[in-house]
Amino acid sequence: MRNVTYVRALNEAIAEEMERDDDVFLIGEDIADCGGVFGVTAGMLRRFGRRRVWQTPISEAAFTGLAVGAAMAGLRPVCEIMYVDFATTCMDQILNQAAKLRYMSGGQLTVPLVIRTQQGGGTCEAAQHSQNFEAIFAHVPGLKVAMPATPHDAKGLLKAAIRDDNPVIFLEHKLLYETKGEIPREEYVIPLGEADIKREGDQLTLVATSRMVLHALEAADRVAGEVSVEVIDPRTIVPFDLDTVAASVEKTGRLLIVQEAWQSGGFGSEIIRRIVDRCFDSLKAPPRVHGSEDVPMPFSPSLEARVLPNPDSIASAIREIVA
Amino acid sequence: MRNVTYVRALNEAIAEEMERDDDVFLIGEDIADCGGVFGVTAGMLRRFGRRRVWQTPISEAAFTGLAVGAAMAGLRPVCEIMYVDFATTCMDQILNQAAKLRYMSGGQLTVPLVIRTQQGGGTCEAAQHSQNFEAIFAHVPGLKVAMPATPHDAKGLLKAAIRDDNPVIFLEHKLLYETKGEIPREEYVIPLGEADIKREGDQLTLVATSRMVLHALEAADRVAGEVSVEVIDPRTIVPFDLDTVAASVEKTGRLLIVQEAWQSGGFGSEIIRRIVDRCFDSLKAPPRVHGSEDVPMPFSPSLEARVLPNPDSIASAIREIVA
Amino acid sequence: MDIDRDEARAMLRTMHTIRRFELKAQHLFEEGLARGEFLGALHSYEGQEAVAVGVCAHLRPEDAVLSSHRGHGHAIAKGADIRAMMAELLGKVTGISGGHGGSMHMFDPAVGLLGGNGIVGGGTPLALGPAFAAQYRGNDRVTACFFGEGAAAQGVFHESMNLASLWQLPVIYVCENNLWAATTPVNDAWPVEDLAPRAESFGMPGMTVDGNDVLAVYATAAEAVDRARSGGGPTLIEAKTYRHRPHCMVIPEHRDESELEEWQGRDPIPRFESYLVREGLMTDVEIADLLTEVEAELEEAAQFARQSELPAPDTFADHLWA
Amino acid sequence: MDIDRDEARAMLRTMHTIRRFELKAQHLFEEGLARGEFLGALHSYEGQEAVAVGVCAHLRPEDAVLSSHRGHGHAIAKGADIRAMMAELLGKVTGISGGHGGSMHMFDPAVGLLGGNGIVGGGTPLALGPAFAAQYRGNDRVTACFFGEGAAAQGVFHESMNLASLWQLPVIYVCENNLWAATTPVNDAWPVEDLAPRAESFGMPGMTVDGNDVLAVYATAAEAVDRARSGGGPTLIEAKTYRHRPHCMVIPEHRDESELEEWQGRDPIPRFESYLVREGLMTDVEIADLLTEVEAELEEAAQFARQSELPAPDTFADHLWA
Ligand SMILES: Cc1ncc(C[n+]2csc(CCOP(=O)(O)OP(=O)(O)O)c2C)c(N)n1
Ligand SMILES: Cc1ncc(C[n+]2csc(CCOP(=O)(O)OP(=O)(O)O)c2C)c(N)n1
Ligand SMILES: [Mg+2]
Ligand SMILES: [Mg+2]
Repeated sequence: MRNVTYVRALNEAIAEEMERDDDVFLIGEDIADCGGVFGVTAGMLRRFGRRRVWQTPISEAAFTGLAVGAAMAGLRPVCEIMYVDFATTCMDQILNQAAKLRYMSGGQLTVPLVIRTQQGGGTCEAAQHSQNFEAIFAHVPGLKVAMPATPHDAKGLLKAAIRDDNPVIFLEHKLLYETKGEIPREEYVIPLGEADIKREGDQLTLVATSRMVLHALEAADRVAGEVSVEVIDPRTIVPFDLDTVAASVEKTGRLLIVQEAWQSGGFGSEIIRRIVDRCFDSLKAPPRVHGSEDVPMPFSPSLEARVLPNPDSIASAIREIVA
Repeated sequence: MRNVTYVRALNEAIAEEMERDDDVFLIGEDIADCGGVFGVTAGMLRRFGRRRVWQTPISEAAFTGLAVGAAMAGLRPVCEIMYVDFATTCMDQILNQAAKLRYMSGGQLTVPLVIRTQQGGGTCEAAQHSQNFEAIFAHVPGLKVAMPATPHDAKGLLKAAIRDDNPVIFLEHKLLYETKGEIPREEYVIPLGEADIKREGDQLTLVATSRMVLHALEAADRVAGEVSVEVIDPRTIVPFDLDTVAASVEKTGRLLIVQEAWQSGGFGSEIIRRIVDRCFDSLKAPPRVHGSEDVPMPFSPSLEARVLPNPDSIASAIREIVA
Repeated sequence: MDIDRDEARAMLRTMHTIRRFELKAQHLFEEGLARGEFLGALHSYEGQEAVAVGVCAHLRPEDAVLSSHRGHGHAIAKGADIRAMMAELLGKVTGISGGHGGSMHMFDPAVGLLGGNGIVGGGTPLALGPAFAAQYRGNDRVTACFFGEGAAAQGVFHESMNLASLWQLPVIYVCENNLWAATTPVNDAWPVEDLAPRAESFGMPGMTVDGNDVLAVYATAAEAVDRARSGGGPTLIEAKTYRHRPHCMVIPEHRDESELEEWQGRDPIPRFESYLVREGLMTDVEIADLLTEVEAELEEAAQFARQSELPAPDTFADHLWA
Repeated sequence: MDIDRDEARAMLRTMHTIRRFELKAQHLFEEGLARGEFLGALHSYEGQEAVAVGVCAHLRPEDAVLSSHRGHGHAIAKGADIRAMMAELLGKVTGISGGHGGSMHMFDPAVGLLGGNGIVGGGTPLALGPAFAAQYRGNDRVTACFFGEGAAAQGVFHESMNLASLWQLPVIYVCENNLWAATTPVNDAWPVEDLAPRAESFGMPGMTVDGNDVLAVYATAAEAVDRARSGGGPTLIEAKTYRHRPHCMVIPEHRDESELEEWQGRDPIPRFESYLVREGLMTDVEIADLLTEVEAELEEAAQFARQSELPAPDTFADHLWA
């Protein structure tokens, strides 16, 4: 095993897949010369040359559309949208085109496309640079949605996403890039659709995504003497590994979902829908979502800290459910 | 009372509000000369003149942005996006700008904007003309979301939306325009955020939105001998009248939500989250969502009919919950 | 521009096929209505045949076409099978998109047809993709993208021109200015007369052509396609034309009768026929025979469509995932 | 173009205020970092002062400005309070947006500042709104919209030009071409040299100006603002300029030292000062005094910002709904 950062893990995944398959190319803003504003594509230009690394003008709709079209034509684009917030400028390309082309063509086309972007708050970048849109992508059929929380998952899932023949929305988190974790020395791929039990427990099932997995684990530690928490990271929300979560809820009888997305209408609500349907008789307490407060992200550090879930607020949410 | 169509009710609401307030103006594609492709703005040009009825080029981002900016400057735009599917081309204006400007400005600006559009399937218009996006709008704080099902509600809510100082996404349904219903002769306004109990019952609470209200009522009729169904139409999903729905669920112990949006990740899942949290001990059976199948809308009539909820499938869903 | 006899005949045949296809499509649609079935939006290409045919005459099967909501003409000109197209209009399982697409979403990658689009302007960035792929793979394939003058107001079209020009992609943007976008006249949408200067402002050649003159389109497209194929980058062509039918089957006509009549006087098909006869490339009899042939083919296609089966309802989830 | 002494002084003062504001802002940001606090993205306007000042000199408080992510200069030139701006940078409750906005989202409708924008190009369609409102209400207010050359690749900017020209809206689009968009040089984003022809292709006047020459900007803007105010419709101005600082505080510099040095030689402030002294409009001593004054004002503003309170956490929901 090696101890690497999340950004490094992503970088390795991209390099390995580019090495492996000449059809893989990169496209996005500021990705070549400086390696992306978060450094995910650092070194790619030097290693693979201009033919495979395309730094674009600020035209998300055009270059995402190009990527969709190139995928239709058989290439395997890895397209970076700098912040998920900017995906609002190319939603047609994502929701109406990429997600639907295969279906509308009666299966004649495939769209082996990865759209990488990063989301989340915690950096005082305010309302237009801190959003979490996974629920939007997950609602529209035809898109797979990955949200890795650790370097290990980031690398393995990104490799799977690049090899997948469907469009995959790959959601990184700006505050995870510098976090570290172990990854195998040898090559590995993590199939899309397999949850990972990050911590075992038997009194409450805590499903968390992206950066919230880290907070959830910390919260689980804090309450360890009082409540035995099982922390599950679905890793991809489309496909969603309901079996693993349901098995856990059947054991614990309690469910808390922690998402950084807004409390209302997030994917957590969808998990509740599915679990309530499947595990109704096992539930000892109402399953809950703990997400961000339902406001645009305020700039001020004092407000931002209040709006985001954190280990303390998660611990309280755990205690409330068990109480 | 008068018996009018849904499209007529909307038309009256617009005319009355334009009459009442010179700051109200209309903007959108094909809305002037032909009165909108669904006829909602028919006659407005003749009645109010070019100054107040602006037919635009096909530039959703620019004219929606114009409407947002005009609202900031004190006007009250009523902006039509022909199909909700096309809102993907102006999501920045809706989600990042309209929804957030008031908050980001610390309350200095108001955005008294109505975005009218229509959604839904059932007309063989296929994947890019049949979507239901209410869950997307409802997830992003700062937008109110209305989904009237009857001519009465359409008129009263649209008048309220135009008078509201916040951005309101007003979602009509293409197959409701020609439906008829009673409306008062005198002026009336329906406050945003009040659910309407469309049918009383005591064994199952059925929450339905938009066109699904009609199907739900029909299904309730069909099962009338077996199950007493209470049909509630929230009418707006932001704000959402949880009190009315919760009171019903406390009475019936059973909840079914029928939405035309995709089964997964729709607003129905959010209703389940809230009701489970509030009424856990009253629930006699797992609350469920019955939505469209999770696929892009197929063109073929045989497939489209299978994908959409209908009175039969709703009746089955009712029976299953009660069983 | 000179054109040989076989090519000329083939072009006329395709023009007639398109026109007859639209008539049959309309007929099928009305048959449906009479049975109480509504089969979505149907946008007739009648009147604009010279554009698709003049451009696609230069394309090979491996070249790509991105089309629009008004796409039957592009599909036929690109070589798509009219029986499968007709079946698609009725949502049959034998349809060109298996009934999943319908009129606005005809796909046939085998002949390079990468789809119609229900989103106005939606094809303009997608077209960059196959053009990029050709450059990436070092082959000489080109991509043509058709859209209306209404679509030319969409932002993404401009982003796409910018990228095409910047990266010298082998794409030909063909704007069919038929003077109307649904019920909006071009003068209510364009503050200018011509689109070519727009292309030039992105450093890309812009050409204007009489879109009702198939030979003029053919000549203009030859230049653009040659440029793209030989690595010379993108071109924008604005073809001035007119649609003979209302915007779609469900929106009533809103234009002046006289405008339509005037344009019918410039109908590209009789114009081309006169030329062919005048130049001795075809005789009236040959033309009449051709028409009979085309008509028979289309009647057969319509029968095929009528007799094909609808997809089984429970197959709705097919083709969602690869 | 002639300019009177008072106006000239006021312009110089504003240019210095902007520059000193940016230095203070950077300082506050670094103070924060030293305490382990990260205060979001901070985009310095240093080097571009002539653009905001030359344009806004023609604007009245009731005229509107739509700004960008690099917006401090526009805000100050439009008359926003620097104490409140400084407090906003620290997210204080006394901030110009109550701490809800931060560097990219400064709002002060009382002086016509309708906001910065975190979305590149995001202001371009919004700017149509107040311009439309002026036309609707029949007053002579104008709207100016500032954005970078990077933003000029965004589709919505083109849609906005089209609409502005079509409806002859009183809006002035000011593209600040500072040669870089984050780490992307303009040559990797524009296939052309100038933006003015783009405007012309929409039937709108396009002008190019030396953005480091405040008098040139002033003269160009005079024409554009006059045109807009008198009902003559929109104008695009491309101002060629340069930013002295890295893209933002967190992205390291990536440009050649020599390029920066060359442009520092064209620094708009010393250039304007030389002119003022040469023309006898100000003396060196007067300039030095002005600078001392500005510096004191900014130090006071920084103190105010430091000493102000953060919003109480539980006020986070304030201002969501009207
Ligand atoms: C983004 C978007 N906006 C609006 C529409 C509705 N619509 C369909 S066709 C059309 C007119 C298109 O005009 P044009 O581009 O000139 O093509 P034409 O119909 O004349 O061939 C409109 C407004 C749409 N499909 N997509
Ligand atoms: C839609 C969108 N895409 C990308 C970004 C990220 N971004 C912020 S500033 C910037 C560069 C902008 O360049 P330019 O418009 O030239 O303005 P400048 O920074 O030079 O003032 C980029 C890419 C963004 N904020 N919004
Ligand atoms: Mg047209
Ligand atoms: Mg720049």
